[in-house]
Amino acid sequence: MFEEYDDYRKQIREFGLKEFTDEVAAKYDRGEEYPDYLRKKSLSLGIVDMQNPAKILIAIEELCRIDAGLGISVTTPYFGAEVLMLFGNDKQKEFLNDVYSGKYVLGLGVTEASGGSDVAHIKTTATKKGDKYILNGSKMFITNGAIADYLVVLARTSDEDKPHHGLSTFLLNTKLNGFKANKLTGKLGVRATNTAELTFDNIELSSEDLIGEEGKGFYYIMTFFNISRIYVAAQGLGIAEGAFDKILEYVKANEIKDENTMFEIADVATRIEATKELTYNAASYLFKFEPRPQLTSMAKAYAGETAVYASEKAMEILGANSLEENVERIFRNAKIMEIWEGTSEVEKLVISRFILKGE
Amino acid sequence: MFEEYDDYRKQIREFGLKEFTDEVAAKYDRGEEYPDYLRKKSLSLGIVDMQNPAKILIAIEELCRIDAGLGISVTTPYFGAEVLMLFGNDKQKEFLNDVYSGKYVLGLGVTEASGGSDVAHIKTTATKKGDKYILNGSKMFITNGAIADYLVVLARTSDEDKPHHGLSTFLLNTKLNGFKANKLTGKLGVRATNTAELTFDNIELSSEDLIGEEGKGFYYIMTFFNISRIYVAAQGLGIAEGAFDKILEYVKANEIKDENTMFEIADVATRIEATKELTYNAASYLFKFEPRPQLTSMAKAYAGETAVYASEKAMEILGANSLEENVERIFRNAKIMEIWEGTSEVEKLVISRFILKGE
Amino acid sequence: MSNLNEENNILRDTVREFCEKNLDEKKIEEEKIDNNINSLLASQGFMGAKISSKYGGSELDDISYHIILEEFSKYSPSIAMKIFMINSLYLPSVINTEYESYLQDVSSGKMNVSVDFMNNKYKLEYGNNINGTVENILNTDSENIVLFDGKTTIVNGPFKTREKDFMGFKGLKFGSIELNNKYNVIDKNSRKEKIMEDSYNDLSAIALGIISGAVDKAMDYSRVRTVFGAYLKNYEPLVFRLSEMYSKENILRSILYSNLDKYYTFNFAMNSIVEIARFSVNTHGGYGYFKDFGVEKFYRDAIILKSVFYGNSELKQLSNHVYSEKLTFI
Amino acid sequence: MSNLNEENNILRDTVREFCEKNLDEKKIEEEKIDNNINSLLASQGFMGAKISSKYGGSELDDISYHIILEEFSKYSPSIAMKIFMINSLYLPSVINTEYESYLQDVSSGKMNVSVDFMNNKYKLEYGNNINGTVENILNTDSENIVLFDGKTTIVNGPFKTREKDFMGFKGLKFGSIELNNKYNVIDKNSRKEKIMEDSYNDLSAIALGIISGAVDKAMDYSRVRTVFGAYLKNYEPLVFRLSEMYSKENILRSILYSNLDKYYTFNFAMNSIVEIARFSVNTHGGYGYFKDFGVEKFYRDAIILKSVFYGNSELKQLSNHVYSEKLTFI
Repeated sequence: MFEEYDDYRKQIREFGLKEFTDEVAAKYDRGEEYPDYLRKKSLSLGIVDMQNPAKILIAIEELCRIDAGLGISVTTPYFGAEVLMLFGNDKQKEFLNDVYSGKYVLGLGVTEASGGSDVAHIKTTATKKGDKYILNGSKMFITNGAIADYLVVLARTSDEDKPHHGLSTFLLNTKLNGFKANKLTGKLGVRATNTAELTFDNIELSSEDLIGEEGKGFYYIMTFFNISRIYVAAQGLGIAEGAFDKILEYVKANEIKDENTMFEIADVATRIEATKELTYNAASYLFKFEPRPQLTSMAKAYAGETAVYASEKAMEILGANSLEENVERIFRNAKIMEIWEGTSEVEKLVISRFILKGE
Repeated sequence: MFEEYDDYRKQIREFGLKEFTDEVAAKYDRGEEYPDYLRKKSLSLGIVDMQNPAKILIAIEELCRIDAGLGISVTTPYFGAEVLMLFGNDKQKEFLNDVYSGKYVLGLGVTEASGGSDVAHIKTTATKKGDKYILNGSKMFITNGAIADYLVVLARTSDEDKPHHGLSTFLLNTKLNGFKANKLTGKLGVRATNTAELTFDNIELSSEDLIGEEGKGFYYIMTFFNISRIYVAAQGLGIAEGAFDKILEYVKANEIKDENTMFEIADVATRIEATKELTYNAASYLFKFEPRPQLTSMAKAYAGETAVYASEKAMEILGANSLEENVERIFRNAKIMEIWEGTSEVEKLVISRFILKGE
Repeated sequence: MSNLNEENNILRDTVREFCEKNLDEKKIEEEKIDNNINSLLASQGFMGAKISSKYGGSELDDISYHIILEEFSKYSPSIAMKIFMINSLYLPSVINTEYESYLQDVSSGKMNVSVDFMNNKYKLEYGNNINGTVENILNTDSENIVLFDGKTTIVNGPFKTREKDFMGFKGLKFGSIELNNKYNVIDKNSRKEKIMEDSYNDLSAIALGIISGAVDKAMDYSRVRTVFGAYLKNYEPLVFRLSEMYSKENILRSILYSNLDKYYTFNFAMNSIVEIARFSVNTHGGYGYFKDFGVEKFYRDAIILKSVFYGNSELKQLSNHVYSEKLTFI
Repeated sequence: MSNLNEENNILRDTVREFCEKNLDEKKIEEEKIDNNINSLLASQGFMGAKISSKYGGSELDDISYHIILEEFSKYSPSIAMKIFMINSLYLPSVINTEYESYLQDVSSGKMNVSVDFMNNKYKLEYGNNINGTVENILNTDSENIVLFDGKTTIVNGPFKTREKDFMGFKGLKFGSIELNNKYNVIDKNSRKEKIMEDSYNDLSAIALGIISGAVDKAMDYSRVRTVFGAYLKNYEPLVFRLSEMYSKENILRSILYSNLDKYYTFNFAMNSIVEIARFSVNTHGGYGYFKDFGVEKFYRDAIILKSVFYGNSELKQLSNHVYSEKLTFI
């Protein structure tokens, strides 16, 4: 699948191998610093060809295979764009061009400190006042939070009986008064990515900042996650492949031939192959606008577990050699795959719900 | 994948549901009896369309989903045909028509008591004597052994330094003097299939019975297994799907909603989906004559484990209700999937060898 | 094992010798446990292992009882299940009721009994008589059975039974019983839940026997079987896994006999048993799939034990115990 | 725990109180263990836990030593690793050699030492001096180190070191040492293999502490965190898994302190540790990914412990032990 992009894949991999050297990866990992120059460099590759999501998928996979911290940093400044693309007004869609061109960094502000994956119960409010909305509240674990120029933000615009009603999405300019971002440090992995806690203190939003219709925010965000999850699956796949590269490199260099290690190689390889097929297959439905959310959730949950499994296996097989920074970094990067964009637990409920409904 | 056969799939499933009733499945399981009438009935469906291996694959999957004992019984009387098709002479190829038409039951005699998956070290000999070969030795765990009219048999025709040299394949008529089949009973599962221990006591074979060239038997058989493994993967896939059917049936009928069971459903479903994609993907390469043995071995090993995993989960989720004969039979049938046509262990060595060779 | 004394070891040897001398495990699987075997077991005091000496039982302590269950289970899980049903299920069902004197005939092997522990959802229609079907019950050849239906009830035979071929514990007759009998309430409360929870260690002992039997067979086989020109014991992945299973066997034995919290022991036993029995079959290759090798029975009995006795409700009990509170789940 | 007596329990409380009163686990991770902490540990006799009183050590028995390792590890695995290096690795390296008097300064916290246990494949060029690089060594701020290179060798500092940021046991300085020093052979045989095999239970104790810390954090969090309108402890799959992990923790503690065969205990510890630490991170959701919550460190230290100390050679040792023979593998 996606063989037609083999050339593009090669091109991306070459870029990654050239730019994501061990030194660069280590530097931004240690310093917890966002590599903005790599974002700019990468733009020339057409990584964000929104007309061609398959290319995005492949870019994510190949770049995360080399280093997930840098790979995600480079492919995530467009995070949230699908919300605007699908539900935004013409001006907002036009604005996206500035995101794609690299002028602006975008982000998505949904998760809150009290909620985790529980989107329906967010507490941030956008209270209507004349033709304005006054935004108050806070957000947690927001990728690009402290570097984004704009954020797609989910807030409560009215109280309804059902908590997932009454939510709306806005395009927030982070230069506005009342916006504060507190960069969070001390992450286990993907430390080159920027993560922040946000507070909104009486930020004045105009009605033009509203995305789509008022009260439909929950639906927009769920639609978005059903798309974005496939990219998380690709991150997980890439990390697993990167871990496997390290295993093979080590086994070949040290001429390891013992049968137990051969079995481990077969097990990891089989799991990665299954991850790849689950991911590509779910993506192919999604990309022809016939999404099958249970397949996407399967791919995401399985890929997350595969990333962790493969990286742990790399550590174990390499033994003391796993302490080498370029291997242990993979291990540290992998864990988040089971957590963000819906924990594996949430995915499993999605899967079983769809199955019991009768697909 | 293989969506173009959806109608055929439906047709096969209808046949299976009609013929493989719980009563029939239980009867042949309890009695360890081969259901020859089902073999004959099934012929009308074109299950053995050798021009169309995808149909064979689908038939195996769908029939094993309903009952593996009967499903394998009905789809295995052609076992070994590919050896003749690929390497046989014109007369032997012509003979295949009588197999496909149901006139003869075929089987494959490779495994020996001392060897298991170790094909190179078989001890059966076919000693050349004039223009005849004298066959002596024994075979173990031979599917169709006591019902086959003909068997493709592997025997040693010369002693060579390397044990996998000097082996040849023959087409053996089981009516010949010196042939004895001892039906083996007391199998854990797939009890409707026929399994036998064979002894060859000075059986006279003519040089016309030789398949292909003398000394190439090992290569022929390995080529065959690289094909037949995909069908074992389909058996495993079908069994897993059948087990999952029982889980869903039970969960729906009893309105079970607890979260732990929901997670189990998601896990089993994801593993089955991965199995399906691994199997179909490996098959699609194989069927366009671009076999990728490591993908086939992955599919086979993964499918075997999935069959066992899903059937164990069915037992556990159904609890005391799993004692119901139609559920526990699935459990008993599943185990062989990890054993025959190369144990999972052998597959893993194949996989790692191919990977380290650099695919 | 540090917690086992000389006496315990002698008992273990006694059971082992008894099995080897008197029992044919394949015959038991094929022909069921007969009166002959019942009498033999009774004569040695195994049948009434926990029953008071007042009723001719052996009145053994827990450790001794578990040694008996483990050793019988290793040889023939069906025998262990029979002893378990009498001592862990029937005994606490009838004790301190007017029917406890039945224990005399039970411990002497004269009376076959059964208890419905299969989480049956049968419906019993009470009247003067009891009518209805008890599905999936072991020991269909019983003279009386205990049922739980809100209350604890005893029903005397003779019964109209329908035997079924059953995949697990094949030494015991299995099937359904069509009730049209007199019944007596012996406790107006159901004793079932407490009985089941009290039997965790006993079930762990049976599991240990199955595990031990499966590991032994596989290790023995790995020492004699050659494939690809080497003994199985020369193959790393196989030996590593078998050694890890042997480790688990020893851990289970240690925590069972050192009387660790029964919830933990039971969880460990149930999480290990199927995987170990399965791998023992795998180790035997094609031979493992045939009953002649006496290893597939461990796999069958392992899944039955786990499926019937370990599920969501036992995990809930474990969780309540761990959290020291009665948890509610959404 | 049946095998632990009153004295053991007092020791456990002592260590716990010591940690809470004197140590800041986050500061240790960020700023490393300093001389202050060294002195504190020494003053309480922890530094020389197993060292003879002749050299100012506490000369503790195994159970007491393991309690110390477990409790420190639960609070700060780095401290436990430091104590382990001294008592399980350095002590048996220098004992009965002319350098055993070094133990005096070690137990008093005056001398930092290290032992190369990382399975380094470094090449040392011997001459009058020793030249070469020791890669990946913990405690780079040591005054002397023990190396194994066919022999057992001691090398005195000062050393030219290069520190590296290291993902595991962050309280200890880690990096490489450029040797250009005098060396002394203290035993013409390498003591490494025996030392490592003798340390199985000690490592299991460290693992137990990590497991216990990870499970505790997760269970505590499950009691206070709400999501989708309910406490985490009201979600079945999460609670079931945590309860099973708590079971494993208790099993490990039981078999460690009841002195079950160390091979089995070590295998169980190493097969449990990573999974449990990982699930503790998962339980904490996004928060688990940040060091502030003090749970991701268990995951990091868990994988390091397993990767460095448990691999094919340990599985071979287990197998040899189980099979009671030296197996050869194809």
